[in-house]
Amino acid sequence: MSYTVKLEIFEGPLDLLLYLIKKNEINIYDIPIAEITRQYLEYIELMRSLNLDIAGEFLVMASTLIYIKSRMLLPPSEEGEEETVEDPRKELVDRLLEYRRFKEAARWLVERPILGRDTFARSSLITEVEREKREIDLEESSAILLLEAFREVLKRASRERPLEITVSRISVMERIEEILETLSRRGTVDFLSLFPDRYDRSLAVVTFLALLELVRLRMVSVHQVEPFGRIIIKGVGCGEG
Amino acid sequence: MDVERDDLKALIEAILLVSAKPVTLQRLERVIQEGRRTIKEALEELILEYRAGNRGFYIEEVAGGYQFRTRERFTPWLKRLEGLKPPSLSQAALETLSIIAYRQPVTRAEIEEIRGVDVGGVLKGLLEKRLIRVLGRKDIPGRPMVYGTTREFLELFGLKDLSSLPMLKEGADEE
Amino acid sequence: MDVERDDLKALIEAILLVSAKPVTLQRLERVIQEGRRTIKEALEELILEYRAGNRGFYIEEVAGGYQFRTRERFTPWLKRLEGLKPPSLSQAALETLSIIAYRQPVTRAEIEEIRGVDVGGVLKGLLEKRLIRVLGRKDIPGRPMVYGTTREFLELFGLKDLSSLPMLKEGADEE
Repeated sequence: MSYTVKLEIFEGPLDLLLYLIKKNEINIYDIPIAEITRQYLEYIELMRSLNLDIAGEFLVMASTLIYIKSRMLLPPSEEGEEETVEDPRKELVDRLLEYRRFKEAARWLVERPILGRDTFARSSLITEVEREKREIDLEESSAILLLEAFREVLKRASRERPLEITVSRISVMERIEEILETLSRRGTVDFLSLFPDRYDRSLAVVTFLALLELVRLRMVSVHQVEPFGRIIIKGVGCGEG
Repeated sequence: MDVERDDLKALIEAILLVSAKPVTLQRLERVIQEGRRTIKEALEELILEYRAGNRGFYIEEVAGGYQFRTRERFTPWLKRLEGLKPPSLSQAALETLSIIAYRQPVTRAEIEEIRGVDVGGVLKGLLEKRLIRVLGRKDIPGRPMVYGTTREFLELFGLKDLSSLPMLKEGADEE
Repeated sequence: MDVERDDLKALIEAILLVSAKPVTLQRLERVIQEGRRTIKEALEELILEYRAGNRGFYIEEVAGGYQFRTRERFTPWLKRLEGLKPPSLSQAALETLSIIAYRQPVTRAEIEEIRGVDVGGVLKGLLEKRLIRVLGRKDIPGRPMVYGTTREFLELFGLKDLSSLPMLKEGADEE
């Protein structure tokens, strides 16, 4: 029978053999080795004529096939019973079966719902979001952090202007109300923006005391986006919650 | 009581959302600090709720943990999203991967015996993709490295664990 | 009709899940390929549903787009989750960490004296990983900050408390 090769890329000699077996509807346990060898060599010839690279493994298999073919042509050995004589094809058949099992396993794998092809999870880009959302744990240290920041404010104030005794024009309670009012309007407020007049030391003190009180009453929460970064005051119950 | 359970479910949802990787039960325990039974029960309720509702995603038990995964019927649309990198797996890579999955720990020579071809390049690619890893060395002459699959392998193929791989067909059956 | 609307909502959910960044309405349009009005309506229904239910996360309109955000009341647990992330610590970080663990409260200058190199970047990294924190300031000129280890540090290294740190060998450090 004339045989035309449909040129496919084979994963190796075993893959090619399995293809030939399937194509010819051959029983894998009873391979007509002469015919398969002929087709196999034809394929190699074709590859060669097309100047395709032929991996060494294909040539090794070719010689194996020829060897088996020659063994099959030999008359059964005279000594011993025929049953104990092993079929020269057995080793090859075992390899083909083994390889076929894994090809099937591979096919099973590729039919799975593959992540990134058939189904998606949160992408790896998520770390960026996590970073945005990351907030320093301020449960215990919020007062300290506030204090640090506050000290900065005061230091700047005293550095830039001689100390000045001013009478507080606004009480802590009033300042609390002001802050809450700002928060109810805007949800969050930048810590430093609560100290608009950097020279007004007494207002700064009042503001700071007001904030401490609000933290203590859990009416605001304090957030810092990154260490030493901006401090954000958030109204509890403002926005989502 | 019921509210607590609802809250627990919501908390698990939140944890699954922020986790890029599948979350194990142990991890949920450590984060939530409730008993395993309580968490497991809430989790299972949640899984059922997601499965029953007409939702865009569901909870998949995968790689020893739990993970939100989008429903397959939305894939055609989701593929239009920019920045998705579909996995690229060649036939050679798949075959090698399946041999490693079933035969681990396995040496390169053992894989090559089965596939009948050199697998050096394929192994390198799979290592780079973190689908396999070196488990150690085999105590035979030359002390060759032995390979095994990774958590990422399970994740990629949506496998709960290695025992979810189907049995290899033994011998005798052609189609 | 109603089914379609439901499906549209589920699709939007899936898109939001996969996208880490806020998804703009334009992007939804491009991916879904439905009219803006239809999408906007479905989206708004979805937002309300998430808001009404006792869910672990909700849809936030943010940065010109829409994004899943975990509910704030779960933040204390979710923070623990981050602390449980598989550690990536450089040798420099590890050394610095050990100095802080044994010598806390300790200033940056003291650490640098021991390690003999600048540790500014390392400290920043450790603070970001929340493995150390600022304990306060030392009452010496310049009032430098002093650092100590955190709860996350104990968790990461599986320590019950600081007294479970292995004893430092006195003297004979070199062998």
